[in-house]
Order: sequence, then C-alpha cells, then structure tokens
Amino acid sequence: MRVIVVDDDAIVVRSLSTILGAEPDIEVAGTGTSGEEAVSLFSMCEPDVVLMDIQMPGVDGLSAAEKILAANPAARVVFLTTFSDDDYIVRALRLGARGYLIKQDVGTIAPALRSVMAGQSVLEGEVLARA
Amino acid sequence: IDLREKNRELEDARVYESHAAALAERTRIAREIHDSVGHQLTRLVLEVEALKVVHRDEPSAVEELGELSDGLGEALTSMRTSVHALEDSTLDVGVELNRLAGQSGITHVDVDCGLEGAPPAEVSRCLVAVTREALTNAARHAHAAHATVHVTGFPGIWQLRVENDGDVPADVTGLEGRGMGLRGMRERVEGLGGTLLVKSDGRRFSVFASIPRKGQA
Amino acid sequence: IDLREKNRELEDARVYESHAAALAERTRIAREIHDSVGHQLTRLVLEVEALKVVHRDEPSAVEELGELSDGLGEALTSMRTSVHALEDSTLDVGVELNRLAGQSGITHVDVDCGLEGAPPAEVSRCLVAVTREALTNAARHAHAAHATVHVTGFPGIWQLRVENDGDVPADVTGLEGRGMGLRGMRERVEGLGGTLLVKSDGRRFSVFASIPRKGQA
Ligand SMILES: Nc1ncnc2c1ncn2[C@@H]1O[C@H](COP(=O)(O)OP(=O)(O)OP(=O)(O)O)[C@@H](O)[C@H]1O
Ligand SMILES: Nc1ncnc2c1ncn2[C@@H]1O[C@H](COP(=O)(O)OP(=O)(O)OP(=O)(O)O)[C@@H](O)[C@H]1O
Ligand SMILES: [K+]
Ligand SMILES: [Mg+2]
Ligand SMILES: [Mg+2]
Ligand SMILES: [Mg+2]
Repeated sequence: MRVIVVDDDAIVVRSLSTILGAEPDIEVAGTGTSGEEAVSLFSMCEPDVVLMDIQMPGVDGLSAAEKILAANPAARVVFLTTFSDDDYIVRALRLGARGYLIKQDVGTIAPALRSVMAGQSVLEGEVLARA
Repeated sequence: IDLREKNRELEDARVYESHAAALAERTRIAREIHDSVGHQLTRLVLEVEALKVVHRDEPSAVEELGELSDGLGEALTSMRTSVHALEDSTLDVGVELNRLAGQSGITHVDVDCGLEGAPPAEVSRCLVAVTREALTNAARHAHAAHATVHVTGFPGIWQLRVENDGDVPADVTGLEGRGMGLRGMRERVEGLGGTLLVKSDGRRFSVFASIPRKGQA
Repeated sequence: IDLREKNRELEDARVYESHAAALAERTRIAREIHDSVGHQLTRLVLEVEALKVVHRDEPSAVEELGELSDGLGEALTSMRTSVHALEDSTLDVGVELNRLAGQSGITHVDVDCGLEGAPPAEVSRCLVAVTREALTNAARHAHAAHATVHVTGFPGIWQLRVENDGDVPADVTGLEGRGMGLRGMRERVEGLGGTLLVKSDGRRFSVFASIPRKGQA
C-alpha cells in the first residue's frame, strides 16, 4: 500500500517514514509537514492511506482531512495523536476518518494501516468493524 | 449592617474570581506540561524506534536502543499520571458549578456549594456532570427562569440537589426512557454507590443525588 | 447579628483551610513531576552519554545519539520551566501570610489580605519575605503581644504594612546598621522598584512597603 505521512514535526515524519518504509508491503509515497501540504500531496500521490497529525499550526489535520474527504469521499484518513485523551478525536471520527493511532504505540501503526486497507476502522490501534 | 453584608458579598465574589483565575492558570500549565513534554517524549520514542529499524541487523544496538525506549515509555507514563492527578486536584466543584450556572442560559441560578474540603476527584466529576446535564435539561426542556444548585457535605454523604421551574412534566414516569441524560446521571451516581432521585410536582423539577463517602457508607 | 458574624468567621476559616490543603496538594504533585519525570529523563541523558562513549569511533552513531541527547535536554528544560511556573502559581500570598502569622509565636496577629487576583510571583515572594522578617523581629526584639499584617492592592501599587506593639525603640535611627533583616527587606523591595519605610513612635513599630505594578509605576 502507498501512504503519505504528514506531521508538523519533521523528526516525527522522518522517523515514521523509516519505520513504515521498512515494512515490505508499505511504500511511503510522500511526506509533508503541514495541512496545506497534505491536501496537495493527496492529489499528487493518490495514496491508499493518509497518515496525519491532528494538531498542526495553520491548517490543522482536521481541516486538511475535511478538504481531502470533500473532494475524495473514499479517501482513507488515519489520524495520529500524542495522547488518547485528545479532545479532537470525536470530531475527527465524525468527519469520516478511518480512525486514530497513538504516536507512541509505534508497533500498532503498520498493522492498523493493513486493517484500514481491509475496510476496517482503528481506534488507538484497536480494530473495529467499519461503522 | 446591610452595608456590611453587601461588602462581604462583594469581597466573596472577588475572592471567588481570583480563586477561579488561579485554578484556570494551573489547568493551563498542566495542559502545557502534558502537551509540550508529552510531544517531546513522543518524538524521542519515534526517533529511537526508527534507529532500531536502521540498526536492525546489529543486535547490540537494538538492545541498547530497547533500553532507551523503555526509559522513555516510563517517563511518559509517569508524566501523564502526574498531570492527571494535577488536573483532578485542580477541579474545584464550587468554581465549576458557578461556571456552569453562568453558561446555562437560565437567568437566575442560585449556586450554594457548602463543602468542607474537596471531595475525591471522581465524586467532584460526578457532581459537575450531573449538574451540567440537569441545567441543560432545565434550559432546553423547561425553559426555566430560575434554578438552584445546592451541594452539601454531610459526615457520611455528599448531596446535590438541582431544581428548576418552567414547563415541567406533572410526573416523571417514563422520562428515563426518552433520552440519555437522566440515565447517564443515574449510572454515574450509582457507579459511586449512590442514589439518584428525579421528581416533579408539575411546578418544580428536581434532581437529587446522594453519594456516600468511601468507607463510611 | 453577632452569631451571623461568628458563623461567617468559622466559614471563612474553613474555606481558607481547604484552600490551603488544595494548594499543598498541588505543590506536592509539582514536586512529584519534577522528581519522577526529571529523574527518569536525567537517567536517559546519562545512558545516551554512555552510549556516545561506547560508539565514539562510529561517526553516524555519535550523530544519532547527539540528536537524542538534544531532544532529552529540551524535554527536561520544558518540564522544568512548567513545573516552576506551577510552583509560582501555587504561591498564595493570603495562605502564606496566615501561615507565618500562625508560626510567629505572637499571640494576636491580625492578617488582612485584600488582593484582587494574585500578584506576579516575584511580588508575592517579596511580600511574604518582608512579612516573615518583620514578624520574626516583632517576636524576637519587641516580644510583641499584638501584630497586624495588611496587604492591599491598589490600581498602581501593592502595599504591605506590618505593625507590632511591645518593647519598641523610640526612633529608628541607625537600626538598619544593626542586622541583616531590615536591610534585606529594603533590598528586596527596592529591587522591584518599590520603597520601604520603617517607623517607630516608641509604642508601635511599623514596616511599610510599596511595590509598583509593572508598567504602571
Ligand atoms: N430539568 C427538567 N425540566 C423539565 N423536564 C425535564 C428536565 N429534565 C428532564 N426532563 C424531561 O425528561 C426527559 C429525559 O431527559 P434526558 O436528559 O434523559 O433526555 P433528553 O434531554 O431528552 O435527551 P439527551 O439524551 O440529549 O439528554 C426530557 O426529554 C424532558 O422531557
Ligand atoms: N518589629 C520590631 N520591633 C522592635 N524592634 C525592631 C523590630 N524590627 C527591628 N527592630 C530593631 O531593629 C534592629 C535591626 O533589625 P534587623 O532585622 O535588621 O536585624 P536583627 O533582627 O537584629 O538581626 P538579623 O540580621 O538576624 O535580622 C533590631 O536589632 C531591633 O533592635
Ligand atoms: K517498503
Ligand atoms: Mg503536531
Ligand atoms: Mg438531556
Ligand atoms: Mg531581624
């Protein structure tokens, strides 16, 4: 599967690209550090999954996802958050995102992306049936 | 004497406001620790994981890096535990109830919070949650003009009573089947070993919660 | 009416005590974050430094480890900054002055702290330090039976007055040469752009500090 990784922290982007790129079935097709970039990367790369930070300065992850989903309702957006008690999570799910992952739980990210490709939702790495 | 009472009231309001401001400041700082330190530690976790991938063919490097991730995980956990404790200790029932009253949209809300010492955090959260839903209901369904919120701490129990006037039903039969609010209140209160009573006489609607103090029920 | 006043006083004392307890709890948690997370991060810094030594002949490893130490250093700094902010926000002038009064050994100390909102931390620390030394002096030199501590916040200035009875000198000439206390007070107050006045009429000794609000002096 082809994914794009977007986080305002370049070190997070670089680390996640290294971690996911080592998976045989995952290709990191593009990376960005802002919501604006997420939107343009999406149309450029046409990825299978967008893995994106919720909190970013400027156009945040939620607004970027809203734009992407408005133009491509089938887009698979998965959010990254620092903590599970992030206030934005409920809003993120209402937008039509496929779930959210906790950055710290790195080991759950690749399996979660596979579940999302199989049509399921993921919350904190736990797989749910698609609602 | 009237003047003295009036002065007292003004002074109380001032003390209350400065107290609320100090609490808000502490909540802000707790959030800041949570967000800034949390983010910095999280990105370190990711950096170390990436290094593990890069050096996956060098067992000693993987082991060294594994120790670092364990340490980072522990630091994150203890930071989170402390920040939550801090947020809980910052939760002040009186401040919250006054805030809810101010935001309720009901013209007259009389808040009387007679607590000696702060209840445990889960009790405080419950009192606040029940009051929030009760005032929301009073504004939404009854279009109440007056409401009262009374909290009292007795030796063995905490009691909360929220009452409102307005368009209230003549009795409460079947109300708990209609929405999530009253049922949610009941679950929260009973979850703490307490009881919830909902009553109406067609003129006043009241929600009454009693929560036992632990080990004294 | 007397009864009502009495009730009020009891209630005030109760509110004051529960407020003080909540502050103490927060200070404890701030300490805990500082000590536990600080300790864990410091240990990680040392581990990374040790790895740097082990891998000193591998430039890429040294660079990778260098990034990790930088990140750990940043996390430590922001944790410390927040915890200090938290401790400062926890300093409550009213609570501290009442505590000092209770510990002074002077039988009657009347504390009146009329502040709207908390002063900046350095002003709070100064007010507390001046009061501490003034009450110590009142007990030690004057063997005072009564003292008053009054703090007032005016629009442009904070004022503190500490007075005591007892064996007080007829005038204050040369007193500031005798010890460190009065001079220390003056330095602290003047360091914040304020003024200190020490007076005595042979019956009452008084220390009077004025500190301008910043940008409004
Ligand atoms: N304070 C009140 N004054 C008057 N009627 C009330 C009050 N509280 C509840 N009710 C009645 O009880 C019903 C159930 O309340 P409840 O809070 O459980 O659900 P709801 O408010 O209708 O929906 P929601 O799930 O959004 O809370 C209300 O629909 C209303 O008819
Ligand atoms: N509140 C007071 N009542 C009566 N005399 C006082 C009072 N405060 C200060 N004095 C007089 O002023 C002198 C100087 O006080 P100061 O605090 O500067 O020094 P000290 O208390 O003698 O020594 P230290 O350096 O330990 O404070 C005291 O020795 C005492 O004679
Ligand atoms: K790959
Ligand atoms: Mg971010
Ligand atoms: Mg409701
Ligand atoms: Mg002295």
